Amino acid sequence: MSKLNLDKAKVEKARELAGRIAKDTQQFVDLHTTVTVERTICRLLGIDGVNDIEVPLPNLVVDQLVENHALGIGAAFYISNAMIQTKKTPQEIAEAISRGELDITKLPLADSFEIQLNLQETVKNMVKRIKENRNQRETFLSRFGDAEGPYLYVIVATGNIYEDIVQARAAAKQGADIIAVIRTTGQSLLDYVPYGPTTEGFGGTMATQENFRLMRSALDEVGEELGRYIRLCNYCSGLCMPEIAAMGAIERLDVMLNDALYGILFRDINMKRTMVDQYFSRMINGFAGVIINTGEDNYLTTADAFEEAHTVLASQFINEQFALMAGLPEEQMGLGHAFEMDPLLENGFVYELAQAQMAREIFPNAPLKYMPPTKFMTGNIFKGHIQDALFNMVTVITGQKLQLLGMMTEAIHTPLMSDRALAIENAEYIYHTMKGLREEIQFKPGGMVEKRAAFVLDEAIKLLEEMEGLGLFKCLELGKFGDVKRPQDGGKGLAGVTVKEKEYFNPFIPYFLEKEVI
Amino acid sequence: MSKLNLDKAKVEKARELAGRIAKDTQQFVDLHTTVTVERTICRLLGIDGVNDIEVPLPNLVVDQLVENHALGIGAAFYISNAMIQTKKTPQEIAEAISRGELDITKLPLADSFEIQLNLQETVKNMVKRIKENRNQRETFLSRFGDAEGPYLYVIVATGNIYEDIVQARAAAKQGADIIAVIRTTGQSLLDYVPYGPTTEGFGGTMATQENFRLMRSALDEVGEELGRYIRLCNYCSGLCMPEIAAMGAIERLDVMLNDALYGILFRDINMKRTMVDQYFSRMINGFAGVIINTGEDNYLTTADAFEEAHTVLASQFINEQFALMAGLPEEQMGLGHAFEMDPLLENGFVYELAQAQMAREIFPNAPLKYMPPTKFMTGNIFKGHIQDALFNMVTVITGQKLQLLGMMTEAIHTPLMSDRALAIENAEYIYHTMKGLREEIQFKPGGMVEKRAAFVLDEAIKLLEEMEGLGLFKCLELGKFGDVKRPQDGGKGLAGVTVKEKEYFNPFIPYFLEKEVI
Amino acid sequence: MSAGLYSSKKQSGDKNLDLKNLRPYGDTMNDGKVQLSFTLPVKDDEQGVEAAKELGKKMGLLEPLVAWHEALDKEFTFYVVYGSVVHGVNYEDIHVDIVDVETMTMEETDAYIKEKIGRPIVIIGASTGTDAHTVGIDAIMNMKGYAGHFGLERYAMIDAYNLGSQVENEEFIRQAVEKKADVLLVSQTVTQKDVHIQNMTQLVELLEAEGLRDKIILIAGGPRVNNELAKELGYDAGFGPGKFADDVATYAVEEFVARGMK
Amino acid sequence: MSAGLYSSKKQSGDKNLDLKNLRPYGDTMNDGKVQLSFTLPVKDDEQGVEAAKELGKKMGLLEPLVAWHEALDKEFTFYVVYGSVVHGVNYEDIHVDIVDVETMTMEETDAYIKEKIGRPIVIIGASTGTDAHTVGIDAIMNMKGYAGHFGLERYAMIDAYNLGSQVENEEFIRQAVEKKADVLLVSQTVTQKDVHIQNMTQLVELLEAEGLRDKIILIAGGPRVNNELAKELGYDAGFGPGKFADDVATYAVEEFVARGMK
Ligand code: B12
Ligand code: B12
Ligand SMILES: Cc1ncc(COP(=O)(O)O)c(C=O)c1O
Ligand SMILES: Cc1ncc(COP(=O)(O)O)c(C=O)c1O
Repeated sequence: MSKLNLDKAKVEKARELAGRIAKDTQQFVDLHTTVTVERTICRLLGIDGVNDIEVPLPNLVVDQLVENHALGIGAAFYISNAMIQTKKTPQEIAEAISRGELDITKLPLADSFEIQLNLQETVKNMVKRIKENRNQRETFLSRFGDAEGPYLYVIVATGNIYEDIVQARAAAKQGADIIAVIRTTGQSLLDYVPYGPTTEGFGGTMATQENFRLMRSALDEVGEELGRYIRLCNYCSGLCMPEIAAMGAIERLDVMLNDALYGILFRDINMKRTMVDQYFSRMINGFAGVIINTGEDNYLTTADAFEEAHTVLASQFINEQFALMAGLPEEQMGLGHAFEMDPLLENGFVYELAQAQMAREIFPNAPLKYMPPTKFMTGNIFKGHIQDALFNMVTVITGQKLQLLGMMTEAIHTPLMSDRALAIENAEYIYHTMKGLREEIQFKPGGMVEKRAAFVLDEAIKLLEEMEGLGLFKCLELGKFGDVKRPQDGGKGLAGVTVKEKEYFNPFIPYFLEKEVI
Repeated sequence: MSKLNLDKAKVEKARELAGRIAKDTQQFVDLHTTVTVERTICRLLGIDGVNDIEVPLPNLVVDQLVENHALGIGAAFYISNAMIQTKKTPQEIAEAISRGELDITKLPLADSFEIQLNLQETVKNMVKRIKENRNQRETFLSRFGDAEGPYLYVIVATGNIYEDIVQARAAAKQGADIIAVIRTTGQSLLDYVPYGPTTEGFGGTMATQENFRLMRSALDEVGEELGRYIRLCNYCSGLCMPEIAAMGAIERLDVMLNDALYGILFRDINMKRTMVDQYFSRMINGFAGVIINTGEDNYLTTADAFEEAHTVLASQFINEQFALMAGLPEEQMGLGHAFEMDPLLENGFVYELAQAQMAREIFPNAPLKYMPPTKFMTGNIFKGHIQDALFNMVTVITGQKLQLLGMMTEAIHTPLMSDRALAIENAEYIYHTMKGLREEIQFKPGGMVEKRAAFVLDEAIKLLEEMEGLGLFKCLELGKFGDVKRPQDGGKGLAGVTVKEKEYFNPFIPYFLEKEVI
Repeated sequence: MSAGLYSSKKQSGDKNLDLKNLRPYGDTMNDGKVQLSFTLPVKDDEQGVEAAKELGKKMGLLEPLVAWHEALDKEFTFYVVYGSVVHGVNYEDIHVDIVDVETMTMEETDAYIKEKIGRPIVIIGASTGTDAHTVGIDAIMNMKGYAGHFGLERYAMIDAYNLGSQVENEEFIRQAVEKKADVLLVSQTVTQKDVHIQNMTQLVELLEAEGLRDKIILIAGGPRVNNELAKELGYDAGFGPGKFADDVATYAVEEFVARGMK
Repeated sequence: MSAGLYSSKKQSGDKNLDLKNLRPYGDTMNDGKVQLSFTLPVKDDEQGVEAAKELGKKMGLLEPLVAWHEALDKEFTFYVVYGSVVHGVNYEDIHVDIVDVETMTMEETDAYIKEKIGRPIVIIGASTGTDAHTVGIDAIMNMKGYAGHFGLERYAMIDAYNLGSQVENEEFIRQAVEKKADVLLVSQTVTQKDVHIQNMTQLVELLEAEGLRDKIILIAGGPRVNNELAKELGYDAGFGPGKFADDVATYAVEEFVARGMK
């Protein structure tokens, strides 16, 4: 039942506009591949490890393709052929490349049908493994049950995976449902994924497969102790989007930050690169049962939440369409938004309530990700704790799902153990004392809340109409989102994009996208 | 417009029941006077000061009446006669008594009509002075305007009036509308009012006329600076209820804690004494334009807010009737209640909302006094700050008026300057960001909020019916309020109650009660 | 692509817990992180911020960070400070004086009294002096009890008298004598300007003056009372928050027997 | 009625403010009241409370009161402590190194440049190193400005180039040379593990190595930057929160003239 009297036809219209914008962009995506997509294929084929100077083997393999102008044909093709020719496993092939003993672009070529067929076994093994992870998550959830209200979602960010684990265990015991290991600054611009357990990061910890594994097993252990399934979250963004998705699928991560536009806007990553990368990464996340988090909240860290509310909604529509296109179901779409109204704005809370309720009603099946106040947090930790409480209230009143808890020390440092505990206590208090409030509260017909929601929807439609005319790439050039302008051929990583050639194939797509039975 | 669909007939019924209970008790009141009522008359006739061992002159005068079994005839009678016989002013008479030179019960008696007439001049002077204070308050308010939303009401409690002034000034600048000078522990059980400025108190500062004056002038000064009228509050309760009312009327206090039952229940003051004292004290407050605060909140510091909610409502009805009987208009009735739901109670906030909205609708013209969480405050100042924020929210959503701000350090100490500032900041943030929320929010018909309010009203009616049968005194014996049982002839101060004799008269009543024109 | 690009520094960030030098924990062992807030009676400017930092340093903070400063009045400023404190505590050396008994249930206590004392013991309690807070003493004594622990009035082998609030020490002693009390319970809540210390001390002095101190078990309680403080003031034991009738009853009856009281 | 009943003790509770020994203020001058919170890596019991108190004492608190303790995990406990600190600060001796200029308006600055320098000055800014926080540098540089202060891009006599985020120091210097910058603005937000110190220091070293340090005015800014820190690291000035384009512009042009740059 709508509490806002939203015009359904307008919602439909917005959705269609976004669909057309996404489809238009997808034409570009379908024609291209990137270095990280190919490295992802390497990883999914079982290639892992680093050489003696810490270069990951998937990079070595793909670097070889790039050097030989063979990227457009793809890693699957060359690895499969090398398997046929050398009788080695993909990992052995990568190691041989690493030792400088093998150039897979220089081997004689088998029949192209045979090349495709030959990989099936290896591909299926990986697909099975991911499927099993998904099953295991479901088994846990059916054993323990799942949180009915919002998931309490907290971050750990010590820079040291072992210390992160100490924090994460404590947080789980305090009541956290999701632990996100924040990534160190700068990692998103690395065109490779570091290897092994890491203990030095700034403002976060390296996303490595080993770190994923260590944290996953710590959370399983503490979850067992608590009789709850603790979800693990990391970042599928930056120059290695799909590789991290693959690592997450393999290590049973549950939630991934994964936005179609974030890297472009906030990391100045080339837009073509990002579009191609997000597509494969979402496909993997979709198949792995991972809930993605989109990053609309970030717009509001630079733009004003009251003025630019419609850009958040427009972006949610677009993210939804790109996700659907990659086979990711609504139930896994943690579309993002944030409580970022200026505390000095009269009725700021009321507008925020309108926005959150609107998102809830427009995306009824999506587990919305709601971000806490950050921009207007100050060193006044006492006031900050209240800002966070109001945010928690909006969550209960409007039924948000992934609730990234605000920290009273947001403006000071990454969370101390006690900051997190107080944040959880804050949220639990609010949820419990206001449990039935959502049911109880109605908004005055024709009142401020209704009007505000209608206005934001109208503005979003206007923006989407403009975008449909211009196309997504042009819009990004013009700075239509988050006030950030990005040239089509600027930014990082464009060199890693290439046109697919005739022989190109990605053996995982049929399984991930069409959910081909194995 | 009711948001709760309250049954108007039931509200009427409850009001009538309370009216009958109060009228019944008033019969007792009308027949009695007390030592403090008589001391009040002395004070209003201009007697002030102490002797060399700090005994207040009004006490010396009344002690002389008591010793001579002349209390039932009253101070007005004897002072007036002494004025006639000695040609001294009341103050000179008191000083003579103090020096042991005069026994006013032993003087020849003038004609009783002359005795009454003779006082008129002195009485009118005092009545005028109080009226002028009232006018002056109104002048301030029309010059500066008055707060539209809730009055931010904070306490100072250093024990030292000079330090209190430092705190009060700072609080006014931070945004406080009302400053209450908390009284030192134990003062309510003193059967006299200390004299002069005081600097040593525990958990509060002595209520003395000089302290009133000092604080009043400090607040006028800072109010002038800020362009706001800062209200001053103190305590008309304990064994000197009406004396303090008189002192407050003389020094232009604006708000007084003044409950018909509080002293009985929480200070074990005899119920007969309290009933007589509250009547005259309220008459004075009514005339002086003072907003009284009743003490229903106190029940919830011992009884459970969820279980005993109806006792709060029943007591509000009774306080209302006693106040009306003393000529105190609805606009000055700060009927009390409190945010004391257990934070661990599921939906505690929702029930609290129901209770507050109910009080608002049942007493539409009363500036309700809403007390913050105290009982469930702990040393966890961070959580406490949120408890206070939720309390502030209920205030905005339901339109409470006198908002005694909660302090995050409630469980630790009387407020530090910074505690108060953070509390004001808390309230101001909530009011501003939720300004229009009250207008926006409606409650689901037949929902939890509606049902809870209807239930509490029903229970209150049951209790009032029982009380009407038993009479107020009996009810107090049985412990119907706040779980506290008090014998009719137990408690402190009964010795100070006496039956009025034929010649008795209180020359102020015609002015205060019937607002006789002067 | 330079190889340097790939290197991710590895260092052992592990620090070890040293109970001999226990330090606050923020998000890394021994980081010493603490949060501070206070007001200084100076105006809100950079000099004030510096003074706040200085104070942090005197308290042992390395590089204190003034995260917030806000004027409370023209000459009063509030500061929130974070920093790493250099001090550590020798945790192993801390021995706390707690009332160390295995708490018995009501039934066990009643049985114990029957068996070892053979008569009901008399306990009187009050909130003494000017203190009017009764919730604490009621929690211990009232029939219905508190937080799921029955109060002393319900014990079959205890005669419990709750005198309520604002009972003067003289009156308290008078009642104790009259009722032949074995155990006195004193509740104190208001602590401003150490009024509780004065009041509690006066009771001990009066009891001693009247030669009664050795004849009774004297127990104090309240939100700011603990065993250490109570003993310091000459009481036999002290109980703070989280203590209930069963704890007190157990202590009292065992002490009764231990002292060979009759 | 005894006369004693009437006496209300009078004492001067007045304490005097002593700026040579400035102490925290709770509700009475010189009461020294401070609030503390921290976590200790020990379990939540009385020994832990005592350890928390001990730590309070080491920090200079008299009779610290542990108002709250709460387990964060089996071996981690959070404490809230209140107490009176014995330390005082000599306020009169505190001299803060702030950028002490009368801030000029945009128009005044433009006029000043025209008159005293006679050519537009070139300013480039960036959020350097791995830091991606641009809101601060944008606040200073963007045309539209921040909090009602126009940004440097709007100044007629300033050529302002905002390079955005995550600009490596090498690249920053390259751009400075290319654009013939007079003034460099460095914004740093992430301070975890002192990454900003490392990054800011590296820039100075690179500039010195290339012999450029003396030829430019080097200014840093960010939420944890102040003038003192910036100078310590070899910058000419540092600006923290509450500083805007006009402050920086004023400082920069006056310094330009003062140094006799051309
Ligand atoms: C309820 C309350 C009141 C009620 C009391 C009603 C009543 N009948 O008791 C009313 C409203 C009347 C009141 C009045 C005042 N109060 Co009051 N009040 C409180 C409040 C909100 C809760 C106290 C409480 O009931 N706690 C619950 C009980 C169960 O806890 P407890 O006492 O700690 O008891 C436990 C243990 O300590 C132990 N225990 C306690 N006593 C004993 C005794 C023995 C022998 C044993 C074994 C164990 C034991 O067992 C209990 C269960 O575990 C507190 C704030 C807070 N949240 O703590 C302020 C508070 C205690 N009050 C305070 C003050 C100052 C006052 C006044 C003096 C204010 C004034 N000037 O008017 C007045 C006057 C009272 C007076 N003359 O003493 C201050 C005290 C400050 C200080 N540290 O000095 C507090 C902290 C509030 C504040 N921040 O200002 N108050
Ligand atoms: C917005 C924001 C972001 C946005 C940034 C968007 C953007 N384009 O800038 C996004 C979401 C991208 C982001 C990401 C991250 N952030 Co961030 N972010 C913030 C946030 C919420 C606000 C910062 C802000 O914009 N302040 C407003 C500006 C105007 O203030 P200011 O920078 O102080 O600027 C003023 C003055 O300092 C001065 N000034 C500033 N620079 C300069 C330069 C010169 C030359 C001069 C003269 C003056 C000057 O002038 C300005 C006006 O007065 C803060 C938390 C907070 N509330 O403070 C966290 C915060 C800064 N972020 C933090 C972290 C850790 C990160 C991440 C590293 C997390 C991660 N691992 O993913 C990432 C990565 C970023 C990276 N690689 O650097 C931490 C830093 C902790 C620490 N002290 O080290 C904070 C404190 C949050 C936290 N508690 O964890 N963040
Ligand atoms: C969608 C999304 N991706 C990624 C990130 C983190 O970015 P990075 O790892 O690039 O610093 C964020 C920021 O919180 C985000 O919202
Ligand atoms: C109505 C009323 N009167 C008086 C008081 C204060 O009582 P006393 O001065 O007796 O301690 C209170 C308590 O806050 C109260 O609510």
